[in-house]
Amino acid sequence: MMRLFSNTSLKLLLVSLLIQGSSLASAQEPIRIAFMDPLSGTFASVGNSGLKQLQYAAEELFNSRGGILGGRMIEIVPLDNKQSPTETQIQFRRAVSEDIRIIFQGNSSAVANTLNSTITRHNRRNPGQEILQINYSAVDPILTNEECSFWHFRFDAHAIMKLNVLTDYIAMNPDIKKMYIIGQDYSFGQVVADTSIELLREKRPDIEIVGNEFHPIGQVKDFTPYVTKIVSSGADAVITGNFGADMVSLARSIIDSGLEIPIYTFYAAYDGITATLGADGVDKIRLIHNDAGNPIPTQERLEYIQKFKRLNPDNDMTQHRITNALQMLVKAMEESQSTDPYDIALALEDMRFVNMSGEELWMRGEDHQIIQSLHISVHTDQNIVVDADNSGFGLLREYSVPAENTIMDHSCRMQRPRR
Amino acid sequence: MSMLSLQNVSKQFGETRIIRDVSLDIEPGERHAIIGPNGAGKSTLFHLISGKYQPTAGKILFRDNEIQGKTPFAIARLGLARSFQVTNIFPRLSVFENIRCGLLWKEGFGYSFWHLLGRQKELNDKALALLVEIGLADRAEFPAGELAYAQQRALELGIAIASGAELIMLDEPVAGMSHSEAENAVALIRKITEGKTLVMVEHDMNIVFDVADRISVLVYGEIIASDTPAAIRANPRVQEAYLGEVPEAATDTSSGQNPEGVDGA
Amino acid sequence: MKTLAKKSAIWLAYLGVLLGLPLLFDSILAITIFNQMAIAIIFALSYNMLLGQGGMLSFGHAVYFGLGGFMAVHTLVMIEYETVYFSIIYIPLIGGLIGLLAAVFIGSFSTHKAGTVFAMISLGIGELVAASSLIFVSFFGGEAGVNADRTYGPAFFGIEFFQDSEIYYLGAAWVFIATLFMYLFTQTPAGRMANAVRDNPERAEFIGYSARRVRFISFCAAGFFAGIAGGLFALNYEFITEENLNAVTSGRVLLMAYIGGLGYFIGPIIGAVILTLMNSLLSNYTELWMLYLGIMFVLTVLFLPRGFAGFIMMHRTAWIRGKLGSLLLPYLITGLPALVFAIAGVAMIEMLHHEGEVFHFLGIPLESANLSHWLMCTVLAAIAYLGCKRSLPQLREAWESANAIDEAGEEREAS
Amino acid sequence: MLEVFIFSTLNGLVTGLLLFMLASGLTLIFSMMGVLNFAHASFYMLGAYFAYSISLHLGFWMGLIFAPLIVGILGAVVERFALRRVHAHGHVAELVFTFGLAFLIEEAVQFFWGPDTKNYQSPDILDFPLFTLFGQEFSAYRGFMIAISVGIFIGLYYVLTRSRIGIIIQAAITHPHTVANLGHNVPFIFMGVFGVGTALAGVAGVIAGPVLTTFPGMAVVLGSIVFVIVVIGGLGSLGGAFIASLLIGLLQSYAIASNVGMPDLLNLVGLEFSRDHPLTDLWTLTLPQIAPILPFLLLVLVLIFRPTGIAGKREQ
Repeated sequence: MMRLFSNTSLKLLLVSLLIQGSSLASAQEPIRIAFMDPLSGTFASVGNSGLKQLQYAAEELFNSRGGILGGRMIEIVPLDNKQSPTETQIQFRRAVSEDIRIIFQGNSSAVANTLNSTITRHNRRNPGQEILQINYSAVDPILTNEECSFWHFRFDAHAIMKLNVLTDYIAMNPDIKKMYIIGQDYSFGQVVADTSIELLREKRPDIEIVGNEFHPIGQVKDFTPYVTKIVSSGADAVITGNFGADMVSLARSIIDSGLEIPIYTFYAAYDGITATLGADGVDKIRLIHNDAGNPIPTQERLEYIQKFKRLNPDNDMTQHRITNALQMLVKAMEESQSTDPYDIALALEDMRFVNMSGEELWMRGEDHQIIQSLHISVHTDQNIVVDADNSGFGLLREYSVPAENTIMDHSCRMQRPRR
Repeated sequence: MSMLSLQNVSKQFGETRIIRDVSLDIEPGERHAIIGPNGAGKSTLFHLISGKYQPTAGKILFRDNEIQGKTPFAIARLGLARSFQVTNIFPRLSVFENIRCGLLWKEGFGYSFWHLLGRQKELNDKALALLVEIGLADRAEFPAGELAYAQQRALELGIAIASGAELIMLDEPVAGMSHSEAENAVALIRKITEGKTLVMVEHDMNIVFDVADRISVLVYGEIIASDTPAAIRANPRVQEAYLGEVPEAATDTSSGQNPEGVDGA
Repeated sequence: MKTLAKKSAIWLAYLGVLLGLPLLFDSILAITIFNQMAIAIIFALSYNMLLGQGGMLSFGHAVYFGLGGFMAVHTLVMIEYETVYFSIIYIPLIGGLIGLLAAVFIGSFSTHKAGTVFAMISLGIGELVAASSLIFVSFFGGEAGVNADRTYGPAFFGIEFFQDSEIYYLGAAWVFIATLFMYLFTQTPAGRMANAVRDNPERAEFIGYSARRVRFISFCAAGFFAGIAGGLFALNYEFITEENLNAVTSGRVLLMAYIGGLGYFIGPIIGAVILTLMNSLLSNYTELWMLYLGIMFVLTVLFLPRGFAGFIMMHRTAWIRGKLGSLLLPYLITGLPALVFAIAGVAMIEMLHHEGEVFHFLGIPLESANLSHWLMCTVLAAIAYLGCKRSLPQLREAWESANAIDEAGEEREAS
Repeated sequence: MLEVFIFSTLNGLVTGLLLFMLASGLTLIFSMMGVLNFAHASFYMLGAYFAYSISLHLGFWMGLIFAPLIVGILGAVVERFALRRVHAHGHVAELVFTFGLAFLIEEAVQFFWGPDTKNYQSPDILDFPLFTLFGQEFSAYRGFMIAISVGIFIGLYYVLTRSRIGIIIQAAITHPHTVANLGHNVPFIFMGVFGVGTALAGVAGVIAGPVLTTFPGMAVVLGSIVFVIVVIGGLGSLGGAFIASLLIGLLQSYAIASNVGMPDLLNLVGLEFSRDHPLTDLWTLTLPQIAPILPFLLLVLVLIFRPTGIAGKREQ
């Protein structure tokens, strides 16, 4: 092992250490975009799946069609942040070191927040060397509210927007009288709990919140004791923001206890979760998400997904917003005829773009929050054209909200740099 | 004033009475040996005096200070040093460091983290002098754990002496040595305990009768006799107690003396 | 006095390396890695005060690092809002004092015993603090941590610490000071008695020292220096999160100290450098770097129980006797096949990992579906293994002849 | 309220017995070799993963038989070729080695099975509610888990106290030299005990995998808790480990089921704090919130006030 290190890595180390940030843009030089997400460790599968989707989008939509800005290719540079805020700092400096000016990042709001404040500081201290943050998935509301930044663009609806739609949907179901909220004890879990309670009180004052529980992330061995509480509370439905193993364990425990109630959630599909829930979860798990699942709205997108599947049989096209983000980014570059983050940012503001599903997306200029339609889908094996985890199960759309109905106010007071 | 005085000391482990009502006075400058068959409680008695165990009953006075119930380090600070049945040194420190550590408390360094040992010329000279005395000067930089057995025992003695103790207690100082090694060890013991009080446990009767001024015989936790070597030799109770026993044979740990298992091994 | 001059030379060289590194490698990435190393070196050295010098195996040393770091970040925030106002160069000291405070409190009950009991208490405390850090959001900032900006304090001789390279020199100064003081600590009565207590706590008691008190002092010192490392972390990254005081960080520092070599003062420095390089560079070439790290760690424990420093120190006798050269050839003869074996092994692991795709390993395209690639690697590994095994006795022989001691004492004194 | 109590007790029992299956092996190994096996929970995880792979082809029951066997053999190999070697360097080196092994096994599991959650299912034959109480089902599989755990406990007790091999093992723990002098192969006994201990962990993994989800973090989640149990129970004491397992299982279960917290406590004494108070996190703490860290709190308290644990005699 050490042998490998002293051989390949040392050479590469020397090269990378000696690289100076002095590359001048030339027509043929690729446009380098960093993809910074966990590529090793526990969360690697999510990160690697995202990386493949971004690489596919760049290759399929642009590079194979002659590149952009008059023939320049897009090069995706994977940077492994191990889903750790500390490691993100280190990888950010690597990106700076290699003169990369655009960073895609999505997993974990903690990482996104860190990156956001790091980039803000960096850009203030290094005028002319600015970096742009393309957040394709982190949903912490503060990123486009209190902590909004000129250099940050979000291509996913934030948690409160999603919950707004989700509670609308719940409110339409007269059978639900008692709601149980359970989540991981950290900021996202707390946002989900507080917002759900507030919105449900507004929309359906008759719904009783019979439980509001927090448990530590990744520490719970067995969710059965929690399920016991859910059962004894007589809840008709559950809202949870859990992800990963905590999501699977919770759902499995609820299903195992024989409780026949819907579970409303955010992250209960793909990356092994759909396969693990399998037949047990059918018609019980409902997700709020953007970019319509089954039925796929357009032939163009279906073909796009199917080609990806052919190239990556073990991966799914889980996050179409990655493609949206890259398309809008390229559009901004083409419009401004520039790769400078400042010019790109200006072009992205208030951009309207029709994506592959035929939905119109709007990047609101005031807070850099994408506005697009949102959907609620159910975990099932009926009418599934594009499944998840090759399991035959997938997401079927039940309810959609057009973009204009998802708009919410924001509290962003953006500080715009002057040039 | 006696150097060490045990007054009706008893020790029980659960139901087992290891030491029964032992009283003993040791005068300053005396060389006192404690003998007895295996399992008599000799090591336990040592542990009681040095503070490893607390007596169940009775008083232990060291230079008129009551020391029963005190911690080993507090007793050591009063000027009582001991060696162990099993070699007990600091194996990964150098021989020189072993001796220097022994000197530290007496020389008033305490827990200081502001003195640099390399700068303490007086301390280092003392340590070197002691090394010469115990014959290990040429091994000064060796890790103590790499020394030969007899040398380790000599080093252990050296550590005990270094602490400047008035009373030195040796637990089987020549156990496991060859005849010539034992002779050297005895000579060393004589030399470095000059003018101090010595209490020793030893199975080798030749050495005991050679070194000791007075001998106490411990049998089943009781002292059945305490007298000069000549008187002990003539004592019929002692002869009875030792009948069938081969005192020299016992060199390793015997049961009952160390109920919690051997430490530091 | 000769030794004093020799020692001063070593320290001057150390200072020279610290100051000269950024002149040789001045990319932002290089500076980033050096900063990481600086933090890791202090942290690993402080851990060695516990385990290497004091014999206390801790599974929760990150607590002091993290608490120091959190307080340092909060101090930076206070400087920003001018609640307090002083130059940020003293921030690591704040971290150190908090680390010390925490160590005084926790050490007061945890240093009673060494060994398993101490290890378990440290594990329990570590888990407790890590869990609490997620619950007490107002101080620890939840999983997102706490942010600050280091540029608000008064400038230090015109330096405002905008860039990481400026922080590097500040860090280098702190590393030098901390290393020096930690070294000097080993030369004091308290430091020496820590070794003695590690070796034989009972004996230490019988020469007048309370083993518990000795451990407590080492423990506090270790907490203090861990806190300094935490403060430096806060300065470098301008943020800190709970991951910096949880079990992963505690485990990493154990790895660093152990792989580097316990008991040798320089060991943790070596370990910190190796692990930092692996962590920040190897991970860019393979997703499996953690697996390799695990393999390396286990192999180190099995075959190099005294770590890399111990391996280097093994050659001291041969070096003194001027016979190091005679080992070179045997090392090459055994080392080369070992290297080939390792490369072939890694190639196979990577092939397994990259199932169904072509990847480049040392510039050679490999594919798991291609049987001949497997065959090639297997044959290579087998040949290398045999070569290694065949030449090992020769190496051992050479080793013994180089280390054969005619008169042991003589050799030792020559040093 | 009653149904919560009953189900919490049952849940606590399931968890506690599962923990005991791990703790018993760990305790046996500790008694023998004096080393706490940090990687013990990793063998539990391996049990789950092996069983998952076997169950894909041969079904759950074959997994239950063969996975623990494989894990046991693996454990014996680790003891024979690695731990015995490290033993010469002392307890700290052993502890550090098992720590590294735990790290390595987690990475290896991710390497061979990937980082995702695995769809390891309980057998269909046990896929029915054993009984329904107050509208809540208690699955037959959980009943099966209790039965297996209790069965193993009884079996272990019987083997250790009644059988010849058990007596030799007990003797080898306290007097290894004497046993060796009697002509028994003590290193082989050690290897066997390590193998059996890890196989027990394997069994726990096999039966826990379908319920507690099979993913690479499962060892970490359980590992430190098992440590806590062994220490609280008293190092080396099987009886203590049994009590501590149930104690921790029930404690956590009840804590989660409870609804009390600091606000209730403060109301009781008539205090109230606003949400803006700097210590608001403390004033709003609830018992279910801290349930998973209670074992560690207990550990620290026990170690401070009774370092030998509930039933421990042996001092380190």
